[in-house]
Amino acid sequence: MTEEIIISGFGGQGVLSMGQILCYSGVVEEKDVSWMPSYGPEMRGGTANCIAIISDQKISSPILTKFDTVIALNQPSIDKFESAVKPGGLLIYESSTALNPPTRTDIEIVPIEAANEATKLENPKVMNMIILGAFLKKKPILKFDNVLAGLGKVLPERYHHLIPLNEKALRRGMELVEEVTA
Amino acid sequence: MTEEIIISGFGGQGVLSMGQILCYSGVVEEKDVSWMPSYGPEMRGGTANCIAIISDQKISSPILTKFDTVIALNQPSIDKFESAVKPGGLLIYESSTALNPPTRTDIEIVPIEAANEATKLENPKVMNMIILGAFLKKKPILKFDNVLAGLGKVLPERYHHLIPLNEKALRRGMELVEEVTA
Amino acid sequence: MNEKRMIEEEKHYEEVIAEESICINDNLVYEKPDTLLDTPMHYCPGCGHGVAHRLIAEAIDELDIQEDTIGVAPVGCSVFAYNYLNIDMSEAAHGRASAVATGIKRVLPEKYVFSYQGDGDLAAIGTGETLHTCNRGENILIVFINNGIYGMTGGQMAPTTLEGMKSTTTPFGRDVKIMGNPLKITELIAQLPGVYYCTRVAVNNPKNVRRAKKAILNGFQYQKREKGLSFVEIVSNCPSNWKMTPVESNKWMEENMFSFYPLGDLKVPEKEDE
Amino acid sequence: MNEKRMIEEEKHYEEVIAEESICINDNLVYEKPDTLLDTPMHYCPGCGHGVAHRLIAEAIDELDIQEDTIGVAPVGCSVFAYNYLNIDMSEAAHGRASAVATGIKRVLPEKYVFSYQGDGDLAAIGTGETLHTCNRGENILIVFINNGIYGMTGGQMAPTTLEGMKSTTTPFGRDVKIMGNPLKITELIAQLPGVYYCTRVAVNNPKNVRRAKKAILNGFQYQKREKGLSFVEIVSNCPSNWKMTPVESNKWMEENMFSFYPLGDLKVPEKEDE
Amino acid sequence: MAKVKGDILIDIEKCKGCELCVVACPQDSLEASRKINNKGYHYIVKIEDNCTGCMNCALVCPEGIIKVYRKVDKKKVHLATISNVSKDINITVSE
Amino acid sequence: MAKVKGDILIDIEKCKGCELCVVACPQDSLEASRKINNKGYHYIVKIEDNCTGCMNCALVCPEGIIKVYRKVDKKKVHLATISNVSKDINITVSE
Amino acid sequence: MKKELKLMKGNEAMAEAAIRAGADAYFGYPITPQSEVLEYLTNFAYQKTGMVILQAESEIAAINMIYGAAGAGKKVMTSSSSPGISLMQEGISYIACAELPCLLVNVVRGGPGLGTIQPSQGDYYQSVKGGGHGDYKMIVLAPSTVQEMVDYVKLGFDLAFKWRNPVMMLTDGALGQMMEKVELFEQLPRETVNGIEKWATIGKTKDRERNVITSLHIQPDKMEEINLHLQAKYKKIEEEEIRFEEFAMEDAEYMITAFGLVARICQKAAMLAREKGFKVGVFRPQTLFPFPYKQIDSYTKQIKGILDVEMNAGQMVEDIRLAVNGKVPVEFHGRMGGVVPSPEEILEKIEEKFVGVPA
Amino acid sequence: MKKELKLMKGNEAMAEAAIRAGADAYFGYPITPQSEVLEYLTNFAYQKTGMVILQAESEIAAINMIYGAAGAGKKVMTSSSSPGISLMQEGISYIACAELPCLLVNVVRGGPGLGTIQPSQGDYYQSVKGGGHGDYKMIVLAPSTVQEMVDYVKLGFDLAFKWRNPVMMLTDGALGQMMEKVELFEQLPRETVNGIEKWATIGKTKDRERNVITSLHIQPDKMEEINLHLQAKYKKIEEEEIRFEEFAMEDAEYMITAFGLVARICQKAAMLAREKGFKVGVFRPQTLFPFPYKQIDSYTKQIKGILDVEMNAGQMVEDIRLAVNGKVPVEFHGRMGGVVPSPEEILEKIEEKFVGVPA
Ligand SMILES: Cc1ncc(C[n+]2csc(CCOP(=O)(O)OP(=O)(O)O)c2C)c(N)n1
Ligand SMILES: Cc1ncc(C[n+]2csc(CCOP(=O)(O)OP(=O)(O)O)c2C)c(N)n1
Ligand code: SF4
Ligand code: SF4
Ligand code: SF4
Ligand code: SF4
Ligand code: SF4
Ligand code: SF4
Ligand SMILES: [Mg+2]
Ligand SMILES: [Mg+2]
Repeated sequence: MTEEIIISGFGGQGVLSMGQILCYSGVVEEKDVSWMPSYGPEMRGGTANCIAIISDQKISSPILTKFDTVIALNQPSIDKFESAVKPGGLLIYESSTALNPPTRTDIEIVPIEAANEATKLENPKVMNMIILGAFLKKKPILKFDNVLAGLGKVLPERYHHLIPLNEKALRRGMELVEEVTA
Repeated sequence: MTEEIIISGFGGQGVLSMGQILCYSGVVEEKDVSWMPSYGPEMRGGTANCIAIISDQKISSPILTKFDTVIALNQPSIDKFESAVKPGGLLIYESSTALNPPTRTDIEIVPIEAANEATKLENPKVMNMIILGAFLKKKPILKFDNVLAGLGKVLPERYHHLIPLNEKALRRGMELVEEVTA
Repeated sequence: MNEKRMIEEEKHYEEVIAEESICINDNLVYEKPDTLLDTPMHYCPGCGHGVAHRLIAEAIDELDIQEDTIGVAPVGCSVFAYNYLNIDMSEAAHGRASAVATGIKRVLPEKYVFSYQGDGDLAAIGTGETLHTCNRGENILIVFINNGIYGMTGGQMAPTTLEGMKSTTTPFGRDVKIMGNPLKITELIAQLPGVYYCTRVAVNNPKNVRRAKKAILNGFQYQKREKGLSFVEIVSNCPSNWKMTPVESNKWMEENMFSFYPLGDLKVPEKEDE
Repeated sequence: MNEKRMIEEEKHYEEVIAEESICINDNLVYEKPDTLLDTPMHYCPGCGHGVAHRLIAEAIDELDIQEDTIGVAPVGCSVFAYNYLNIDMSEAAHGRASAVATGIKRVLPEKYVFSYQGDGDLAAIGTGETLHTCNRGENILIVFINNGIYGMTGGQMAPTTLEGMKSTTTPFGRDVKIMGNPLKITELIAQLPGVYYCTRVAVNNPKNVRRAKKAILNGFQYQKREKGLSFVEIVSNCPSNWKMTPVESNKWMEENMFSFYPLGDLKVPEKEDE
Repeated sequence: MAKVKGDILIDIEKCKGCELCVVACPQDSLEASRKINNKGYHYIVKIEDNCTGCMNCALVCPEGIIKVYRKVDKKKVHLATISNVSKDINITVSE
Repeated sequence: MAKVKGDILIDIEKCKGCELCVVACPQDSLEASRKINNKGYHYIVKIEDNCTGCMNCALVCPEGIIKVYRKVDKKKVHLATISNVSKDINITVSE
Repeated sequence: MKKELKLMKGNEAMAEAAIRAGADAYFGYPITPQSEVLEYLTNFAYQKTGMVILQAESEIAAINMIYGAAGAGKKVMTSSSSPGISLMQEGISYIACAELPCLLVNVVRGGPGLGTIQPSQGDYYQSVKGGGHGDYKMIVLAPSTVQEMVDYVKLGFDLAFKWRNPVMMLTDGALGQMMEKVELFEQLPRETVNGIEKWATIGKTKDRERNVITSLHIQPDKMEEINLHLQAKYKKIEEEEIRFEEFAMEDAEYMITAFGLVARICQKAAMLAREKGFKVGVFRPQTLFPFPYKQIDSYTKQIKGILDVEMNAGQMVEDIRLAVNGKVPVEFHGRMGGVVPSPEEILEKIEEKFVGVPA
Repeated sequence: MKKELKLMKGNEAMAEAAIRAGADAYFGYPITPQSEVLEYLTNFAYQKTGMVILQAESEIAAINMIYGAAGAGKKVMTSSSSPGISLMQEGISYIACAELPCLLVNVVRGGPGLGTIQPSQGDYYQSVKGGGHGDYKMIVLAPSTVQEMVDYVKLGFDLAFKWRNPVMMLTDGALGQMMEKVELFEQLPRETVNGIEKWATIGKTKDRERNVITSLHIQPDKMEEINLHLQAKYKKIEEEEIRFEEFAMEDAEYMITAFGLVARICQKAAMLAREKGFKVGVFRPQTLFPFPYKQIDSYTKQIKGILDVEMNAGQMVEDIRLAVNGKVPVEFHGRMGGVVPSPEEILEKIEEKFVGVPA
């Protein structure tokens, strides 16, 4: 198994942590992992993305241009990375804010109203966790428990009281996939 | 004509100027010239030498290990450069202070009691000019007038009143050669 | 621009023009100076760099010296200053802005030259250049933005970081035993005979902004009169790396920075000199 | 050694022992310290560097810290200081001696560390390192030889060259309009909180030599008590590049240097501190 | 006495919502909008109509995006009243 | 009263003839020799026998080559006189 | 014993490795993309081992603090990125000449000038040929994984002391910023390396001559002696310390040469190429000095051509050419200014340069 | 008109040439063996042409003053020697990236470290391959006579402005200190070079956009563009600016390659060799970048071998090897640390390396 993913969105949406959680979980499962951020000069704001690779084999290039999965949290990310999904691959995107949804037909496209759902969970910050849940439902490459372990590693200790909320968000994401793809 | 000379002595004895005078004179005669000092770290004292080349042709290497003429103003210079005279070449040395005179037989050796003579001229500083005169007598490669012109270039203007004294020393050197080689 | 946004905006402009407006040119009492370009600045919200830039532009406009002014930008958050000021400008290597300014001024003595530098740039890596430029009394203006931190690189300790202040390289607060005391470089510079004018200002409230503006104006004017070096320190904030809101950061600055870096003139021309 | 010389010398020694001599060990009241090696020094006749070296060696001997002292030599005439002092020493790149000393002291905090630097080294190229080392209050001693010139490279202007003073790069005398005023770096350094002790001495006469010795002793003693940085400026001569005899050079120094660089303490520990 | 009336225009797309203007305004005329602009910032809006045109907000604004207008409502002289229109129209001129 | 008598030894081969010691000597005991040493310098010699061992010369010597000796000629007590030798010998001890 | 596996950023992993290698001191100045090294160390190092951490006032101060502390026989390290490393060139030349062991890290960014903060390999020449003045060599290690960044910290210190020579780890912004799984070695004690008392400035004991650290030898023949000694040492290093990695080279008909992170991208490209029927392998020098000239040359009988790929305008490619000395064609593909090549574009280059010759 | 012939020291001749070339400014810091440049200028320059002369507080200040003044479109120059040039590496990288014309002189001394003050060629790599970070090139001129030092000052300024590129004159302590006869060109006026208003910071007039001097391009693709532009420029320079000198090459069977002063010593050696019956010639690159690869390669059919001679451990020899690409054997003879080879020892090397093959 090798899963090559790019996660993209605004700075502050938590795209970097999403990739890190996947990679931490991968480490727990003794897989090879690689996390590569795109880093920019701005202190605040701007767009951000990261490439996460989880594999049973040794990973060669940590930098890729084609992905098994693209996760897009805003419109510019959809525009930029739709074409980067490998044929037959997966594109998950945040759909409550997207105005121009992706159009490819040779890939699986999963819209998730994560922003709206996050508001319902009364914490817009967990939007990313909802999407991550959706991804994990679509591609159960990692055990849910290990993902929670990964979450624990990425969240600084002082925020560990938020783990239950994040778990809830992850699970909500998983449900949503079933709803949309049902 | 190509004359390759090394002039060596204590710092302060004026070896560098001797070479420069020869080269200036060479320029006046439209010859090619090259003057290469050995420069060291010490501010005062220590030994110094320079290589002067005067030639009708274009000069290639300004750095040489064998010379047509060696001019040695002190014992260490005799010791160091006696062997650097080309076979058949010329070695002129200051003999009033030298304890171990040179011994080669395949070259011409000219001892000049320049220090003593300089004292007689009441200016120990012109010792170098006496030797230079001797050299020019032995190897009249440059016209005397041009040498005087060269002297005028090397001496800073404020010392130009000393030119007659220096001329006298040069001439005395020429005489001395006749005396020794007579 | 997406559709949703356009709709929102239209609403806003409608609001604005809903009632009889006095917003006509005749009534205009303040707008950004011409020399400040329209390009949106890359600074974080509330960062003092923006105000400082504007004041320089205002001074240039007021003295009508846009064609004759050359600026030097440092390496620091203000590295892109040349994107905002509509004058010829040179970026300089980290810490070397005053040397670059010296180079320019010496060959173009009739031009106005200023450098704009952060505290890391001017008081750490650039200490030597700063001190010697000031000591030579180069006839330039140095604008020094002291925000007590390395802004651009993400909040490391600067020479001016206060005792006990946290930064990414003093995670437990600046320990003066290890890192030394915060450096009052302006106090040192004021003592050099080559320095004609030396002052410390801030841009945290309208009154201070006006004073800061005056200081910069002074700097250019003394330069015109070939008086030597003018040095204007602007005590400033870095909300992002101080990890505060802009409003909090200004408050923190007033409470903590001003006591160590007191505002006011450090060296002013004697009367007959002016 | 040539024969003539040997004969002369013998004569001299004969002269010396001609009459009943008191030159026996019991009567010895002064000789060069042990830590000063016998190697003849490369300095020009009458150069102050030699005395300064000897005083450091005397201080080391008196405090019995030869095994625990590490010196840092600069690039300047004193680059070969390590040839004369019988202690572990490190040569440093031009201007960086205080950074090198910092590196040593931080990893060997229990050792005595000093740097020895000329005015070009310390106050021109090394300004940044000097100021920041002092500001950090590194627990070291800096000995600063101010001879107002670049000795080693043949007499170019130093930051400390006096107004109007000629050098090979100010052939018409230092013009402060072009080159700025001579820099009183010691006055600046004295103000840094990290600096515990700061004084200016000279070695031109026996009284001053004694004072200079005391200053160096102080520096090492404060270091022992972990007080922070001690800075000892020695105003010195450079007969060769000033183009004077040694005796003239000392006179010139007294008449010209001392008025601009007045001897005396710039910062001394408060009583309770000592 | 002349009445001073002020107003401001903020280039809201460039506003970064730092709220320094809000704090600087002696009239408490300003507040962050609940809406965000294109860059995602809660831009500033005037919430009171009591602006005096004192320029404080503009002076502290790091983005230099506030234009300030001020009008001194000078004493007006009544010229005429035109009646017989849907509503009376008063015509005045400033001194 | 005790009489102080001093002397110095100069390592003349290392002397550079700077004459700083000459100037420093309050007794004017020193002078440059007309002779030169191996390095070509006019080294220093003691020309008067009035040295007090004050160390001034040694303190200012850049080469650190002056050793200073000092002897306090303390009051001497007469022990005995041995006669009948070619010349009388007086034996004294210091206090 | 359980392996200690962690997911770490390259920069932080290097910092942690330095602590664990028992490093005595780090002196450095912040610069993107490597400031995390100093930041991590200020958080953890002193508490864990008493390691000295000092933020210097500049890179020049930092390298000279390194000179001082390395001269005192301690295990010391600095890190910076391209412009900062340029400022250190004088200091490095001094360190190399005085034969001081230390570990220098260059997390390269796009140049020249202030450039970008994105990854680059534009400083190969500077590190390998000598950015400072005079004839000297650093041992240059080029990791391609975060794991190697960790391992090379330890290796770097070992080599530095074995040869009394500065060691440069030449890495880049991407490796510094990316996270990978790393296996950390156990904490080593901070202890004095054997033999340093013979040369280090630690205080002259009565039983030995004083130690002097210097690079000044004013007599040319003495200075030549020093140089001959250095050259002889470098020759020995070339004999003993060459390290490299081969990927699918057994049956390769074409060889890609690359160092650092790029080599991994090339491995992916080689895999893609093999899917298309081109027998492509990758040769990756892990030590840039000493350079595996012979090892590369030994493939000239087997392969038809070489494509050298770098994130620069072509620097290591000269060493590849020197290695094969005209025996096989050497082509070059480079990206600059912080742009990272993709596996696909490398594949394209292979096809373009060696077209029509599938295996 | 009568030629103006003078006997001058290399360093002073350069200084005089700078004045005569109409240079606007010199910024520099003293260092042996080149301090005479600044000394000469402080004596004569301002009085003669109003040229600005400033002794900087350090080499780093000097190179950044150069950056500022060159950015203002003026003809500016600095000079230093090896350690000082190392300190300038960051600045040089900035200057190259911002495409600023200026003349830098390195009067090389023996390294590494503080080394000696005697002549050396140990900084070839640094000047030619890039001592600073990133991919950039200086035009590197290597004079072998005092006359060329004079001529290359003028040529250097011309090339600098023609290509908007820093030009480095790579010379050495011996050339700097020796005196030769020079023919000085006439005093040129100090005048503004055409076209600088398009890029220089001279004050933004109303009729144009502002000029910005920078080397920062935070977007990698933009930075790559800058790099591609630079590389294209360098390629053009390689096409147009190669300069070299041949000595007795017509019938040569063996070629000595050497640059700078050493080439003249090699000429003498070639003459000695010919006396012994070896047909030896000398090829001397006058531009080290651009390097005469093709010109050297063109001799591979004629000659049997090359002896490269340098005052270093072997630096240019790599470019010679790259030029001939294995076609003829390339041998090397080098002296280091300030030692200058003699004609006799070079002759010996020729015999030793190519023994038993007299013409
Ligand atoms: C030679 C060099 N060293 C370090 C850096 C990294 N660097 C960029 S800006 C900066 C400090 C910025 O701080 P400051 O000068 O205070 O400006 P601010 O961003 O706070 O306005 C540093 C260390 C660099 N670009 N070049
Ligand atoms: C980087 C560098 N720049 C310049 C020099 C040349 N240099 C050697 S010593 C010196 C100045 C010496 O003057 P100072 O520090 O005053 O010491 P002094 O010789 O007067 O005791 C200079 C400029 C150098 N060696 N290295
Ligand atoms: S990081 Fe700090 S200094 Fe830089 S722009 Fe942001 S707030 Fe301003
Ligand atoms: S040059 Fe000057 S400082 Fe140097 S040794 Fe001679 S007198 Fe002393
Ligand atoms: S101009 Fe004055 S009153 Fe009006 S909004 Fe601004 S600060 Fe408030
Ligand atoms: S000060 Fe300017 S940028 Fe900040 S909130 Fe007000 S208008 Fe917006
Ligand atoms: S010890 Fe005193 S009295 Fe004796 S020679 Fe020296 S200075 Fe003169
Ligand atoms: S002070 Fe010392 S070196 Fe100078 S003359 Fe006297 S004894 Fe000689
Ligand atoms: Mg700052
Ligand atoms: Mg000095």
